[in-house]
Amino acid sequence: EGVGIKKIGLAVPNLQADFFNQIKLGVEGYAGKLGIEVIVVDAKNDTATQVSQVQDLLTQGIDAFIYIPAGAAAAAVPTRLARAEGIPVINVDREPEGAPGDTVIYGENVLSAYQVCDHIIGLAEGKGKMVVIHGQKGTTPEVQRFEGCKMAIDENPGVELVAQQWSQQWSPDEGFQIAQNMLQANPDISIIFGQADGLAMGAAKAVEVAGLADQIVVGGYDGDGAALESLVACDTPFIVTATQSTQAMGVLAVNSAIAVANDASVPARQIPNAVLTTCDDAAKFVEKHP
Amino acid sequence: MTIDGKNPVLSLRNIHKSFGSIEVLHGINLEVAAGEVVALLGENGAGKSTLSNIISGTILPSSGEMTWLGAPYAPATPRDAIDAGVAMIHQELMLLPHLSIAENIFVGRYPMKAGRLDRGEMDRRAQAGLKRLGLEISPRRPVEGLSTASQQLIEIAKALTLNAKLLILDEPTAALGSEETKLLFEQIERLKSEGVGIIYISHRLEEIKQIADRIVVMRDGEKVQEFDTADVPIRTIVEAMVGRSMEQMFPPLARPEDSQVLKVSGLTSPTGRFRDVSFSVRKGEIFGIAGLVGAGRTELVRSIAGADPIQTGTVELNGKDITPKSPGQAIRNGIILVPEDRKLQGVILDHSIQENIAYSNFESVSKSGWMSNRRVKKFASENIRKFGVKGIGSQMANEMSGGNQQKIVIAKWLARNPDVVLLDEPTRGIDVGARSSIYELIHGLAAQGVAVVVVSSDLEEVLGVSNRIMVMAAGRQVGILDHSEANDVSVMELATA
Amino acid sequence: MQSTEDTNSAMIKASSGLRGAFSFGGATGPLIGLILLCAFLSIATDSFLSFRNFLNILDQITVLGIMAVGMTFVILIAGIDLSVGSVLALSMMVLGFLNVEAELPMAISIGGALVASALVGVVAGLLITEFKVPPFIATLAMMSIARGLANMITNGSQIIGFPAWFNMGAIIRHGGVLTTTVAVMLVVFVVALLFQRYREGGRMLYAIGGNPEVARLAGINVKRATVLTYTACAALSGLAGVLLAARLDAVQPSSGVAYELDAIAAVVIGGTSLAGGTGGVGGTIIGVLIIGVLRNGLNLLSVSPFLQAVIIGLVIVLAVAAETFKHRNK
Amino acid sequence: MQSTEDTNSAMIKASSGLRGAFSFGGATGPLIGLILLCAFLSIATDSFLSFRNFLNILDQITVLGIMAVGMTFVILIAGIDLSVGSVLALSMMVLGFLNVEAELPMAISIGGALVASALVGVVAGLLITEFKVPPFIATLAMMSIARGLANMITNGSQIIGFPAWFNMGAIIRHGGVLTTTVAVMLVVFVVALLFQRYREGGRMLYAIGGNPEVARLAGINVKRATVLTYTACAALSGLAGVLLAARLDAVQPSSGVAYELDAIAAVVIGGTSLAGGTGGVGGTIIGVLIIGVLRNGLNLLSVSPFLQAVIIGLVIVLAVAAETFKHRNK
Ligand SMILES: Nc1ncnc2c1ncn2[C@@H]1O[C@H](COP(=O)(O)OP(=O)(O)OP(=O)(O)O)[C@@H](O)[C@H]1O
Ligand SMILES: Nc1ncnc2c1ncn2[C@@H]1O[C@H](COP(=O)(O)OP(=O)(O)OP(=O)(O)O)[C@@H](O)[C@H]1O
Ligand SMILES: O[C@@H]1[C@@H](O)[C@H](O)OC[C@H]1O
Ligand SMILES: [Mg+2]
Ligand SMILES: [Mg+2]
Repeated sequence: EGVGIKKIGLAVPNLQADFFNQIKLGVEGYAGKLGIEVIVVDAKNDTATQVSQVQDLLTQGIDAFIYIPAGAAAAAVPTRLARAEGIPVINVDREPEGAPGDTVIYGENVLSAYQVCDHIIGLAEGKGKMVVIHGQKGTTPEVQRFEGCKMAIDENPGVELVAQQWSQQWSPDEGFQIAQNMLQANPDISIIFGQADGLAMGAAKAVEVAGLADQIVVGGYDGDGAALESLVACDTPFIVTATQSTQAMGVLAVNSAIAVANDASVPARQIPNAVLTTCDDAAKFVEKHP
Repeated sequence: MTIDGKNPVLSLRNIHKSFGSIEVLHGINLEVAAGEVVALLGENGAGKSTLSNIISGTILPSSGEMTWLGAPYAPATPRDAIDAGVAMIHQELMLLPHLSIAENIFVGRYPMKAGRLDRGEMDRRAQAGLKRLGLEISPRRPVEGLSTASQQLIEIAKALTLNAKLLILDEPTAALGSEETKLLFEQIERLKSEGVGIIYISHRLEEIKQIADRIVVMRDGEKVQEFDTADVPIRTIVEAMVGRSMEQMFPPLARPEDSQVLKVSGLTSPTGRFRDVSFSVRKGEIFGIAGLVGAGRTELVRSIAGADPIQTGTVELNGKDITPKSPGQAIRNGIILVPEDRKLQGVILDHSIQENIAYSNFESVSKSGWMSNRRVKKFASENIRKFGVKGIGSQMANEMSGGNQQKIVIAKWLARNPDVVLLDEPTRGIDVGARSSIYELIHGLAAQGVAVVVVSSDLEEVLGVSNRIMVMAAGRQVGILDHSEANDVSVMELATA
Repeated sequence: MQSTEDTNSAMIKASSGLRGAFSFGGATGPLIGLILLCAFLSIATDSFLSFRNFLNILDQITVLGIMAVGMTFVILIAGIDLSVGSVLALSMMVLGFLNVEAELPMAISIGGALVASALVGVVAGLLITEFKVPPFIATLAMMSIARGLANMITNGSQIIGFPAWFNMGAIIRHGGVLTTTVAVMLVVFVVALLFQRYREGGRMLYAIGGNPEVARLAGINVKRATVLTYTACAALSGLAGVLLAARLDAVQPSSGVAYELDAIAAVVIGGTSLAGGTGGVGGTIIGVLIIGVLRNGLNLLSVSPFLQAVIIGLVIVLAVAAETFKHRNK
Repeated sequence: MQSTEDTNSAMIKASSGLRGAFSFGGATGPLIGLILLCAFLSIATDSFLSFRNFLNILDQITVLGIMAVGMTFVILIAGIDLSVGSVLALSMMVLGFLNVEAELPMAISIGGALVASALVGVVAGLLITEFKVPPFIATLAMMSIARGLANMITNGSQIIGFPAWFNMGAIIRHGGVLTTTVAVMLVVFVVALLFQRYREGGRMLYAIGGNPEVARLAGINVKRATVLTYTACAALSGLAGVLLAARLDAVQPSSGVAYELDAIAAVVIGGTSLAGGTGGVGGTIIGVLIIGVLRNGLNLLSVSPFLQAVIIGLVIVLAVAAETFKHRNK
């Protein structure tokens, strides 16, 4: 098919987060069907590394650039570099402040984070001490998910937000560590929101290790493979997430790249929804991920 | 005040020095005049180096005053002393192995031109300095890999190029042969004639007569005697040093048994430092190895002890080929080595004496791999007593004098009842008093039937202790002399042949 | 003759160089620091001084504690091991792969994880002894290699799905006291203390660290001992990985980043010198406790993580500088 | 007399112990490695051998290059500096705070960032010289402290909003060749090479690294030189931070994690020994280029990031082990 694109560069922050791995698989799978080559680079969470990698992608003559900024900051430079080459830039998941790409694709963070927090607060009967484990500070999902969750907290005066901490890489390790620290200072917590499933599952494990499993509920975000399986089993304090349409986002990114390359118009923001997922309906997403 | 009518350039008043709670210098007074050589003598630990270090700003005195050229003098750093015109050659070699000879000589006072290092000038001056000492090698060559003797000469060249008015030489000849020593003495004479004052420290008492104008003897941190001339019988000096009269230095030689214990055949080193060496040593025999520095003796005995590789040749013990591949193998076969450099190879300085002894005697202090502290202590104190070491088991090795450290290095092995003991420079830097007790140890070994090999650069020593002497030159054995036919002339003739 | 000697030896205190197995000789400074820290936290917070919090701290130091034991041995022989964090991750991923993906029994999977870890140590040891690569560089390279391998096993993804009892070992406190993981750590401590104090092999480490040439001339097979030490350190890191997997009930290749720095800090705070030859596991246990108590205490005091980093840095410096002052005044 | 000596000296090749300022004496092994690597990549990829890619590599090594120069000096005096990555982050945050938040002119902000960085070096240097804290520990502590401080400035957030020209300095290639940031790196290289070869201060580093006691006895103020060296290293890390801020057009406190390991690896690959006293900036530049070319080449070859970690580890080991073999055969 004359899609006008032969090679796509995909820059991801950190392949160790399952979410990015899913996006990568989505992009690769769909591009493969269209006969487009995908070159993936992993910044291992270092923005400086990502800038170098983008230079190397451009050297290899990519025709479009799908870009997930590694850091909250530094997001603008890769876009500028690609722009200088006249290449379409498609942002996924994170919106680079000041230098957006031709389109930005991210999940409906505010609404679904509100739903997750509303759900866990509801299970705690609308009261009690709550903590939030944030993602990487300043990134779009971190900011928006807190915004959504805060709405739910503010609606319930019985809920007290007693602590919040930021992770660097949204990882289970960090979730475990941070939750453990929070539990030491506040052993009477009853609600935990982890801004990604990795964080939430790490936190749930810390709750179990501390022997507080029957007193605390944990909500997450993403609908990671591992998280969905855990919800199906439903034997931990982690009981709800919002499943993002990662496959769809990959497809959307490739299609947008093709569209921009062919001078078709693309909306500035494209926001596939994320679906509230509990123990009861997790199985269907394990079956087929959106 | 004057000494022989000369004005003192340096005078010391009531200098005290303590390390922690232990005072090692108890009020020393000393004067040095321009153009004279003062020999500073004393047993190990008498305080000679400590005193010199104070004069050269290396360490600070606890109390006391110094005057230098008539003005109060209190160097806080070596730089202060150097700037004032006081230079010192330290007992330990103080060289930078990776840097060139020239840079070693001029470290800290590089010749500069227009804000940048003037390498040409530096090399020229270094070359000139070395030439005066008979060392004709490229000043650009790194110091690494040079023999101890050459390194010592570089150290001396460093001091000579400082244009100091007072020069302290702390055992400059410990590693030198007689040729190099002669050239050094010529330079000392030259400096004397230029009005430089010199403090000269040595355990080689024969040298003193040749070079010194005055002799100062220290004992236990005090100045015990001064001689206004160097024309004093050595015996008198020694008695002043040890504080009692000396008996015979070398015990009488015993006759070895007939059975041959160690047999070395055609031994050659892969580095070429020795080639085709063959000899044998009998039960109870003391076998000396003499030669000029760099003759390859150290490498030879290290190879026999498994510490260095062997290219060809065999080592036999009681008729059995046991050519060792590691020190462990040699030790298990009963061959042990007392290495040349006690501080780097002999003891672990910041471990206790009993630990040091235990490391070489795991079999004796452990049962199927399990050790007990009680056994370690008991075993160590038995051996400390047996070999006359002054000290207790829990004492750190670096708290001991050189002589006692050396005794530990020897003692730690003897409990194993070895068949062969190889001693490399067993008394280097060790005073007369401690020396005679080491000779007694060596004879004691022979009397027990051990085959003893003694490598020494001290001619008097090899002649005095050995039943037979092998002479080496440039890596080859040039002859084996019997005690009866060996004297300094016959050995030197072979060594320089 | 040599009366100076006699005076000297008379004045020597019983400053024995041998360290008691269960005494913390040489680590009294750190021990006092630990006690002061605990006293302060008991007063400053309500929750520090409780049996439960004490058990929490034990849980939290398991991984660091076991790694630090291996690191102590390496540092005793004047080495260093930067790869421990990566080896931990490799061990975890091998465990997950064998147990969850390949569905092998847990015992075999743990064995596999330990063997894989130990192999990293063998390679590091051989690089150091046979190829004369400095320990810092050899283990820096192994750090990168082991991390890459850990990632390659699942292409960077985490693995979950261990049998339920595995995680229970980190959660259930037998008799209300010890979790299995903490019990494993205590066993490692005791074995290491006994080894260091009473086994020939343990004493050899001191000799090698004190001066490898002296040790070699004393007949010790220095190369072999060195390779074994790095192997043991890597295997212990692997064991720490297994315990961490039990604790997290999941494995992920990004685990253990920068753990080597914690382990080294614990060893040094505990009084073992980076120059080798002095110190030991007793001090390291105290060092590990200091770090564990400090982190716990700062959390209880709700100190921000950023300020915590500053405070931990200060404590490391204080601990080591205090040792210096002690020695200076001696 | 001493005929062995004479033979020896006759055999001396022009392997002078002195390294030419612009020769890469002592680093010929790494240089050959670099050339082979470039040759391989030129054949294996279409895009490696181009002027543009060469300029890209220069861009990419700026930060590492400048840090590695400072690290070379520290390692020359037998030290080590683990804090460089954190100091870089601190410098960036101070810069961002002064320029964007406090709205001070860029020149003053850069000055402030460099002073803040240098202070970290001063403290590390004093800990090492006055309190006898081993460099590894002193800089490990400073690593933690500087990172904590960097985070505290904005409570962990990034800062953006530098003037537009600032980022342009990292992007616009003057005359189609040099960006301002690369030009700064080249100036640092030249100054460092001249300093090391021709200034007394530079030669002193070799003396101190060779044997600090010898240096002291030669009248060198070893403590002062040590403090200055750590200060210079920290200030250079701060400079690297300023350049990174320009390149990224933003600052964030999590920058520079683990950069110290890259910097140390570059220095060691370039032939400077961790034992101090040998090597130099010339070799380090080659080491930096090897790492830069390798990373670039692995990206161009589309090697998976995980395999890249393994390959980089192998290259570090090979580079150092090769040196050993060269010496063994000498
Ligand atoms: N740094 C130190 N700490 C403690 N004691 C020391 C120190 N340096 C020297 N001593 C002690 O001071 C005394 C004098 O030592 P010094 O080195 O001056 O003796 P010396 O006369 O030079 O002996 P040698 O002939 O063996 O060189 C000895 O008892 C020694 O153990
Ligand atoms: N590590 C080394 N590197 C280079 N050359 C060396 C080394 N060790 C010894 N040599 C040289 O090998 C030769 C033989 O040295 P060896 O030490 O065996 O001689 P020796 O007769 O024991 O003399 P010495 O009294 O100096 O120890 C000397 O020329 C010496 O310079
Ligand atoms: O939820 C995630 C995504 O939105 C974030 O940006 O990075 C990590 C993910 O787990
Ligand atoms: Mg002396
Ligand atoms: Mg010798």
